[in-house]
Amino acid sequence: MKKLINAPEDVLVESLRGVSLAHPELAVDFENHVITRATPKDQGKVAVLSGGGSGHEPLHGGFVGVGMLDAAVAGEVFTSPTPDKVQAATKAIDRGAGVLHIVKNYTGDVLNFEMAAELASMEGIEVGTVIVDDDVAVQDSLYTAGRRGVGLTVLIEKLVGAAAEEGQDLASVVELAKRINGQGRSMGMALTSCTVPAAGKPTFDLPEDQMEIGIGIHGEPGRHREPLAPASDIARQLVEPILADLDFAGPAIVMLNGLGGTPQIELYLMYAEVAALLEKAGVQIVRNLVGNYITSLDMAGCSVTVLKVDDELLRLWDAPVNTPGLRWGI
Amino acid sequence: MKKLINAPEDVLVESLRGVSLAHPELAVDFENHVITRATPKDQGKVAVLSGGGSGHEPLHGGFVGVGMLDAAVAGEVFTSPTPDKVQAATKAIDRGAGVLHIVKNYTGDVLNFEMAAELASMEGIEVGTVIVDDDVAVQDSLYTAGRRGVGLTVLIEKLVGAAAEEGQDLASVVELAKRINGQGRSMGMALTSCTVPAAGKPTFDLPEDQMEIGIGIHGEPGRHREPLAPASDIARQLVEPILADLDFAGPAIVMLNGLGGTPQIELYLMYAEVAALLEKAGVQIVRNLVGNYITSLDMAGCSVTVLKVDDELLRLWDAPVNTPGLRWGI
Amino acid sequence: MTDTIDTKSLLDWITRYRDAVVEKREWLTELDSAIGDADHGANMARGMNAVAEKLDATGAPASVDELLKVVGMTLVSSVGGASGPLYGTLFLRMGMAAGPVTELDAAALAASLRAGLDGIVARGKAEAGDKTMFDAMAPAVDALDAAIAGGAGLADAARAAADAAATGRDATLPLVARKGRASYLGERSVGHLDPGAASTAILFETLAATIAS
Amino acid sequence: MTDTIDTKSLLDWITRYRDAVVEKREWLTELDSAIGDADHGANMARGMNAVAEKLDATGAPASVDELLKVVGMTLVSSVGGASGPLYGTLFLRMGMAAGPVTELDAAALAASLRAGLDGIVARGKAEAGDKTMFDAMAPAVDALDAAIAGGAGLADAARAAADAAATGRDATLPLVARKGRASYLGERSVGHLDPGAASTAILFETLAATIAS
Ligand SMILES: Nc1ncnc2c1ncn2[C@@H]1O[C@H](COP(=O)(O)OP(=O)(O)O)[C@@H](O)[C@H]1O
Ligand SMILES: Nc1ncnc2c1ncn2[C@@H]1O[C@H](COP(=O)(O)OP(=O)(O)O)[C@@H](O)[C@H]1O
Ligand SMILES: [Mg+2]
Ligand SMILES: [Mg+2]
Ligand SMILES: [Mg+2]
Ligand SMILES: [Mg+2]
Repeated sequence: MKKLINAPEDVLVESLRGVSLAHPELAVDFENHVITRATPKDQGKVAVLSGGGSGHEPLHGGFVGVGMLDAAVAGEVFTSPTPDKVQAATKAIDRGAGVLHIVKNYTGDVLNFEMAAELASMEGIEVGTVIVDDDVAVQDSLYTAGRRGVGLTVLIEKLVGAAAEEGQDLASVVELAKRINGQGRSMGMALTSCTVPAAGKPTFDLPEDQMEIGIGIHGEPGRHREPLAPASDIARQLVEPILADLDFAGPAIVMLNGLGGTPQIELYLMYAEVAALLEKAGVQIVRNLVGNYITSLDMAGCSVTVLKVDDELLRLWDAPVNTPGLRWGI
Repeated sequence: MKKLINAPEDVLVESLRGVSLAHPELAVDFENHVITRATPKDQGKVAVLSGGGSGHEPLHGGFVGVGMLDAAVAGEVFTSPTPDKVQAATKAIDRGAGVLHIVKNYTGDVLNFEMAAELASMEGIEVGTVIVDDDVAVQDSLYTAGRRGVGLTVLIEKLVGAAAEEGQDLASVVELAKRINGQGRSMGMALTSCTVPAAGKPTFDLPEDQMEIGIGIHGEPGRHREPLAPASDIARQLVEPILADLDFAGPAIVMLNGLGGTPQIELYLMYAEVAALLEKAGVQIVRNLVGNYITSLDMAGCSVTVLKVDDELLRLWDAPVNTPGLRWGI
Repeated sequence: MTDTIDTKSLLDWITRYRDAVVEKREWLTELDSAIGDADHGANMARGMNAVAEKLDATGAPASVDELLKVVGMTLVSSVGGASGPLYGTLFLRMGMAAGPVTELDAAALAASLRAGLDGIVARGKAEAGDKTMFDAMAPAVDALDAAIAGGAGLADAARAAADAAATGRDATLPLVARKGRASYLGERSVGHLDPGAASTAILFETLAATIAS
Repeated sequence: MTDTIDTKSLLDWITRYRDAVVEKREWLTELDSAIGDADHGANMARGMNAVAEKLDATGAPASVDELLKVVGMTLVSSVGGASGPLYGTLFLRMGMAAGPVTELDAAALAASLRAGLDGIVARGKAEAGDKTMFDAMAPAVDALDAAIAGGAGLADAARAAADAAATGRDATLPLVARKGRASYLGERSVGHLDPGAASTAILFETLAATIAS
């Protein structure tokens, strides 16, 4: 395992130490592994919290700041944070108007955040929850834990963060989050496995001439494995299932996301392929992100997220945001 | 070779296509492989240009925009652009006040930019040049081509871009660039080789238990190879040669840069190690960057850049910048 | 060996379970690598080590419900992932059902475990055959009930439960996962043991061993 | 075979050189992998292919200086890296020295090459023993001069130059690089041929072959 780390068990806290040193505008609670804004938002505004296993940086800690999250709770690598820590963060950021939990749809995340919400409401904090499940690689059926939450999480955090910042109440913010979740979809692929520090070796073997289509962000297996293909073919395999799942004709925000080990030159190349396919299908890309936003440690590969937008969502997207991972208008 | 590409020979142009589609605020000249601002700066201001081989993204194209570069010229992967293309870009961005060329110190870059400057001055465009040579891994002596230009390039592009934006004349901007170059140093290391698309295989072999200290950004060999070590030890090996080369006591800007294949969680962890060592040596880190800014394709590893600053440089650093790779205050 | 299990023995059980999951952590993680995300061993070891540390630091409570509550709360706040809330809920509900006593007879132990199992179902919505820890735990609790109804002593009942848990674990091999991370695999989950069922079988095995000793 | 080289023969030389670097591109890149950045073969092949395309598209100029200028300009604008400006300068200066003629005799060819070599030195500041293309080119031009001074015909002089270039290339093996990318390696550059010296030896070998044919 080749990583810039000391002991595997210290990765989370030592990385948080770097976050804390690099970003004076953020505050880090090392006991609970929580990143908050150093200056809380005004009393009376809904606070927005997200969290999950670590290893997906900049998600979620890199999206804490004005216009986006109020707190991010970091679990161990690929392991949901525990309810007490989510509850501590919830309490820390509540400004009297309730707290939205943005939860990616994995059994562990859902259960831990559910318990945290129970704990918070026992203390009189109103909690709303949105479960993000945008990954079309997994069938949403009675026979699975449902679709996984992946790239759309980034877009929801931005849009809902903007709505909370402008003072929308908890019910509206929850409704907005659910609406966005309903109109966005993602699909990813891997060229290589990731290596979990504690495991010390790649989670799966992917031969030099193979790729995995429909990969999750924890090295979970995808839809299938097949021979390495040109970017144009990969783009097609990512875009088609998204378009098959939902009609995206019209304006959309598109994210071409890197999984951590893929350089920007390749991401731009992929974006060109994906954008061309989407435009051909009548999707009008009005905003985009190309880069590493929700990663899977050192995995090489990428994912595509498409979100149908209207003027209201576009306005929220363009609203100022100032976080380590996304910043504009400020 | 596992890459999100089509044919190796098309990587540069196809990636530029993605840049062009993703960034309406930029304009791409596909014939000359030049990225410029879609809206040029005001007449009478110095224009700032940089460029070099591709594969270091976001450098340089990702730093084109208000407050930073006016143009970036992209060569083939790891190969300096040719003089005619640099000259075309120079001509395109000149606003009557001359153009600064920011050139990394490699024989190829130096020679091609030198010829470009000759061509430009034949057309009556005033060109100033700064050669960036901050890499302490290489001895600057009569017996080498001099120190390589690496991480400091990013900082120079930001600071000098701000000075040009506020209307400083070419002589001042050149002098400023040279002054900054004199007071910044970098050092890098690699966990893995990079793979040049046209070569199709890793440039060098680095066994699973070895790392290369003092690597360049083109997969050039470093100072030496040694067994993989903990982050704290790696940090020491990067920081010590920098401090040995120049007295950095006092305020500084520090960049902990990823080489393309190393995830953010590791970069923050390394930043914590590096910051602790620097602070102990009396360096007061007043600003920082932690992320992928000047990469080496898919290489895993990192580099440290330290720049001594005064109030004037700090003011220029904090000035608004709006580029794909660096953005604040706008 | 008596026909009740007191707080001290429950503590012994917890300790044995800790030792066993720490010893078998790599196997549990191997199982989770095949159909999950390669952390079940690490999760359970981290959780049970936290439980042991907690009990060491604060001393073991004297009453059954307090002890089980500490175990449950510590698991909830140290494991994360799916298994943290589920195992945590098991112990929390067991404690609530047991009440402020210092020992449990066979029937009370069975009722307590039944309550814990119900808690897991309430949280995770697993049904029989979904290829989860439920598929080892439900047969174990059923076997405990049946043995007691048939007049068996605590030791024999616990042994029956452990055997049923092991059988239930093995029966997950051919199942298609329908809950948790393994469900993403669909048919590809066939042919692998469920890691949570495996850790549950260990839980009942150590219970039987504790009572037998 | 005459004792001058005309534009048509120069074009033949250029074509032979293109064919040879394309054929040997992998070897040149191998050499550059060891002490550089693994692109010298790709650079030279890209450049000479561009030259061939350019001459195909626009037709070869009739005068020596125009032909060499097109070659030089095309190399400058298609290669990049260190070798682009250096080889480009070689041909540009050769053309300037040759002037608007349609053939060169031995002395004129030697003078033209000398001017090109001087141009390379003016650009790259290489000295003898720095382990660069200079170390193959300077002995070749010297040998050409010496052969002519000794009364040799063009063919024999060109052959002497090619042999001297090859000897110069081989002599770069034990040198420590002091210019270009290989200089970063210091002592570690010893034991490897310089890629630019290797492509220069090919340049003179194809010149000799052209004149001999
Ligand atoms: N909904 C559920 N109900 C009951 N048990 C479940 C459920 N989801 C998952 N599990 C159990 O949890 C185990 C996985 O635990 P673990 O690996 O620690 O958590 P995670 O899946 O979050 O990584 C599975 O093997 C399964 O037995
Ligand atoms: N200053 C110099 N003077 C003469 N030749 C040089 C100089 N620097 C480099 N070279 C030559 O250039 C060759 C490398 O060319 P190439 O690999 O195409 O460019 P780059 O080094 O930019 O990748 C070297 O082998 C050497 O012969
Ligand atoms: Mg997990
Ligand atoms: Mg090169
Ligand atoms: Mg797991
Ligand atoms: Mg080279």
